[in-house]
Amino acid sequence: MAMLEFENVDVFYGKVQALRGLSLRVDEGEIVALLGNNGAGKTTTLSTASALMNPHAGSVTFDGVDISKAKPWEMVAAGLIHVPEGRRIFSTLSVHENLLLGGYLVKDRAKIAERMKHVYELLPLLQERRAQQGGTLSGGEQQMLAIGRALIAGPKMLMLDEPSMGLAPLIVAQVMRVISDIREQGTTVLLVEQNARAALRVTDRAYVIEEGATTLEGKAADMIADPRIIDAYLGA
Amino acid sequence: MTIDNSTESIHTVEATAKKKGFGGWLSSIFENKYIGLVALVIALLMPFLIATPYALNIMTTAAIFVVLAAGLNIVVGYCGLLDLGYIAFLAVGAYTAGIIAKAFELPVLFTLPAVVIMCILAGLIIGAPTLRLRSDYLAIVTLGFGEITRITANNLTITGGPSGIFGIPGFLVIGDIDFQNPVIFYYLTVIIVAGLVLAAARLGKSRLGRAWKFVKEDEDAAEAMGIHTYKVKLMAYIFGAVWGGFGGMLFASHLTAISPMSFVFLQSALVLMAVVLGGMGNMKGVVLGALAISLLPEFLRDFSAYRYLLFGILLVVVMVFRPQGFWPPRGAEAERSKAEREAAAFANGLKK
Amino acid sequence: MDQATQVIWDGIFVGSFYALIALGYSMVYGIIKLLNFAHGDIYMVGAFIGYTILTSLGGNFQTMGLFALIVVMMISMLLTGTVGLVVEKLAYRPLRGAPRLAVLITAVGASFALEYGVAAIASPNPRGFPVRLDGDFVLVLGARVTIPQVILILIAGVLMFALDTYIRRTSTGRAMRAISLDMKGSLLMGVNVNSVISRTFFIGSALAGAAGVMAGAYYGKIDFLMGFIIGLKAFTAAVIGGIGNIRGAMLGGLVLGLVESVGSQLVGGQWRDAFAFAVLILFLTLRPTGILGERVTERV
Amino acid sequence: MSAVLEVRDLEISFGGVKAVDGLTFSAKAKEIIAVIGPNGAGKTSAFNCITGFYKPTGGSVTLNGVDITGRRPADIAHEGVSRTFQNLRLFHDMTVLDNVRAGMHLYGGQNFLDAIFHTPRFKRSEARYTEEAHYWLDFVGYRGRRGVPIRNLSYGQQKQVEISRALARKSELLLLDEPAAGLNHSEKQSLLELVRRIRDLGTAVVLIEHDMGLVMEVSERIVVMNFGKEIADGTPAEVKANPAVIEAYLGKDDDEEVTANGDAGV
Repeated sequence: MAMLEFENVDVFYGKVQALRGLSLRVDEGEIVALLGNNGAGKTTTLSTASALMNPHAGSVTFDGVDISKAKPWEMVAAGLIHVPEGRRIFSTLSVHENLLLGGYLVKDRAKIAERMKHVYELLPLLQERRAQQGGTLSGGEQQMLAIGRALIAGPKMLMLDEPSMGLAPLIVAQVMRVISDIREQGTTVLLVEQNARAALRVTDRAYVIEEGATTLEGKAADMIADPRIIDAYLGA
Repeated sequence: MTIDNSTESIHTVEATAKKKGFGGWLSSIFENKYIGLVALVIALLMPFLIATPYALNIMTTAAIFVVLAAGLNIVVGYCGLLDLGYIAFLAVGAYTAGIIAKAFELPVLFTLPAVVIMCILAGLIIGAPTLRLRSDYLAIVTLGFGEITRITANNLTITGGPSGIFGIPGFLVIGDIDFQNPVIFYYLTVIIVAGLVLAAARLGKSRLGRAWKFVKEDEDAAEAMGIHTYKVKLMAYIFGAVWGGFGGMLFASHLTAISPMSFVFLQSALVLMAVVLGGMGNMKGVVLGALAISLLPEFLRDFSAYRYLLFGILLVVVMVFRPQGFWPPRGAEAERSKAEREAAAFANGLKK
Repeated sequence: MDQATQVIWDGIFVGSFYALIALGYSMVYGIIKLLNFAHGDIYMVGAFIGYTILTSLGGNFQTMGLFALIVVMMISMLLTGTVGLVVEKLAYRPLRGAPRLAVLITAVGASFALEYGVAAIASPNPRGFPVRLDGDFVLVLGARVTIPQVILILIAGVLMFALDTYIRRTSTGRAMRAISLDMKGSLLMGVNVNSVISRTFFIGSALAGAAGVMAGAYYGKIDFLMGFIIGLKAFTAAVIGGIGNIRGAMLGGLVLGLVESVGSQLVGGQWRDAFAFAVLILFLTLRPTGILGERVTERV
Repeated sequence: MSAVLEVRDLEISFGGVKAVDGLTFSAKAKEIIAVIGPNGAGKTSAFNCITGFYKPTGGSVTLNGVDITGRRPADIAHEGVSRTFQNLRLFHDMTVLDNVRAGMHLYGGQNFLDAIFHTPRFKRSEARYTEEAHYWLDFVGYRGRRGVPIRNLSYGQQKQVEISRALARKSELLLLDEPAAGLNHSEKQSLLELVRRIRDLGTAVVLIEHDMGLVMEVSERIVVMNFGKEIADGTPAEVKANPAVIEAYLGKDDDEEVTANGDAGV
């Protein structure tokens, strides 16, 4: 069953068209990668799904519900959590407060406590740093915090925008591992990555976006061997 | 240059005319090269239509208001620096003219060099320390300077304290012609103001004027082009100050008496309103805005209690629905419309 | 010595007014970087609302003095808060994401509309406030300290303490801090940014409203322009403390009150306002981050 | 030929994090240098240091032997550095021609009195600005209208205008920050050719670019950055074969430590 579905979606920034009839589909339980160059429309796709932007044309549905006029907080409430590019950690808030903000819409305190415990288990370093200001964490730790924060919201689906950006290869591997773990636990994942190789290793399927539309789609295992992909995104 | 620009204006006028119907037709009239000249001729003919002392007084005041709006337009419209204490320059000009003319029993015209120098100094004093500040801080600081100027005038003996200066000598007497005669003074004011408006408009279309607009739009990009943004902003301030000073000189000799009450924040706000309503950056629009702000109250006497309330609401409404003013500079028609702002990056979720 | 303590006490008293108003300025600025020029006028509206309630409730109620005042203050806070909310919704929200210049001009317009709106409704002449708090005084270290002064300072203190706790401890407070750091990030946390901003305006305006009623009762006279200068001073206080910083606003209010009080003692009361602006300009040019503000490195 | 631009041990940190950490490279006249690296590697920070938007915390930048380290952007522009920005920094409310005229600000040729009185000097200089603006627009192959505000232009056209504006400066060094981002294939091809023609003007060109195909084809030397550090500097062929570069940026085929089922260890 489709969790997130884009059909012929157009999105504009002012007069600049960012998505041109983009279509894609992420099924429940899947982990899908979105590949493409800078400016191809990957981030716009995620922003449209999380309702930071609304499409001008086409339909976007999440969990069977049309979300083309939704508000961002409604998407969070519906369980679609977007971990943005650059992590957007609240720098002067403590790690713990950052996590609490992830649960902003969760009214049930017991649930928050339980998820908090889960996140601290999954990412023990956050527990060590819980009183520290978010901005003082290293890039990798901030990425973990961003993911942890998203988990407190209790996502049905997680969208991650370039989680490996600016991280050392070793840390990238750790982040990818955490993402795999999250998926193992039943959360659907949409992953935007510039590091195509790392992304294709952890995902089931992938789309390639060029100039605001998906141009290729396939199983990750096939894509990694596709000469067109190798040429454009993986390098020789 | 000439060939190219004329084709440009034809294109734009055509395009707007087609798109906007009546409004486009109206704006094509306004875009006409000779509209300024026509306006001047109308202004010069006015005394033949109404020459009551009351009407002349109001028209002279309106003309002085136009020069203030033109000066503030340099600062706010061209350079994008919000000055909420602009009236201080009117005060500096008026007091300089008044004090010197009275002390030396000189015709006010002869105080011109002193007025210009004092205004340049005032521009430097206010601008130099503050122009590196962020725009909103700058607004408040200029407001503070405006108030300090008024308070100072209110408390010094040389400025006559709260009662101000009165009995300022006339503007000039040549033989039998006393420029203080209301009709002659009106003509004098109109000519000086027209000259200053034209000069300001021409500045706006020069290298310096473009630099102001570059700074207004994107300071970083302007710096990268080799524009010393700080100096350029300071220049805008100084020009604005000098224009204000001219206004002050005319103001002092028009009224022959000045007091701190004339330089309250309300006045700064009214000048700003003229600039904003007319269309920041477009001299023609600003002149129209100034005339509207200064003359409308005369027609709306019955509503005088609500006058400023309406002005306030109008300011908000204009910013929300037509931030470029009623008559924006050519080529600034579309983008800052409400619809487009709404489309701006992550703006969704921030409205309604 | 007596004179010195008097000056200091006066400074603290006036400063606590400034602090109450500065809080609203600072909160709004901190969260959406909007210089709410109309904030001083909200304080004025508060005073007028208090005046209206007191006059309409009549003499018997007024004789209850302090009690009446506190009741009226609470009602005024609610109403003034609502006025702030409406101003935000009508004037500022449609301009979110618009250039700074446009927003500032809007704020000037809103300020105008409030001032002259009140002038049009309630007439531009000053009004005498029906309840006065002049009361007896006691000498503390040589300063004349009146009971109402002490009570007003206490009320201001309680309100500020409550606000500080609200911002530090509750989830809305946390959301406010988050928005001030990163609005987009907050949206992605599911924060309904608009409703939090509305709440901020409500709280800030309510505090200003409380200050308005207090000022009416203390000075005994209100007029439609009373918010202009005090708004500027509140902004100055906010800047001194570090704009956007709640505790900074309180500190800034007290510092400004003291500086003014001492300054006008030294150079004469007629320079009082000029003195405050000079302090503002000095701070903005020399230490724009204020006493408690943090230095931020801005990236291109 | 001696170098136009010399960057030595350039360093900049933000709040303790080194965005650029020891970058050294040089560019000669008529040379095209590419700076590549993952997002966040410090390329744009390096550009901002060179052009004065950031004050480097260490190292030096010299232009034709003149030390320009840490000077204001406008001063550096005066010395002969011109740049474009990653996210197009044009003056949106102004016309195409006015934007290109911005590049000519340093020509001078008129003062405010000339402007107020429309002296012959003023008219001459304005005519020259206009003529040259057209010249540079032609040079980059701009085909759109020129009297309209920037925001009516397509993205590709805006990119062209930004490059014309930078060229109008006639500076010896041109820094292009991701000139190909957002361009389609044919636009990229003309960009490639344009960069070469700019080089032929005698300008040293340094560009940041992600499009590897373009970079490999156009540049004479490539500087590779990762985590603020410079990991390689050489010809395209050398860089392609450099193991460190493959590891950090281009990626290699045989690192199997992360797999889809997540069972491989870290």
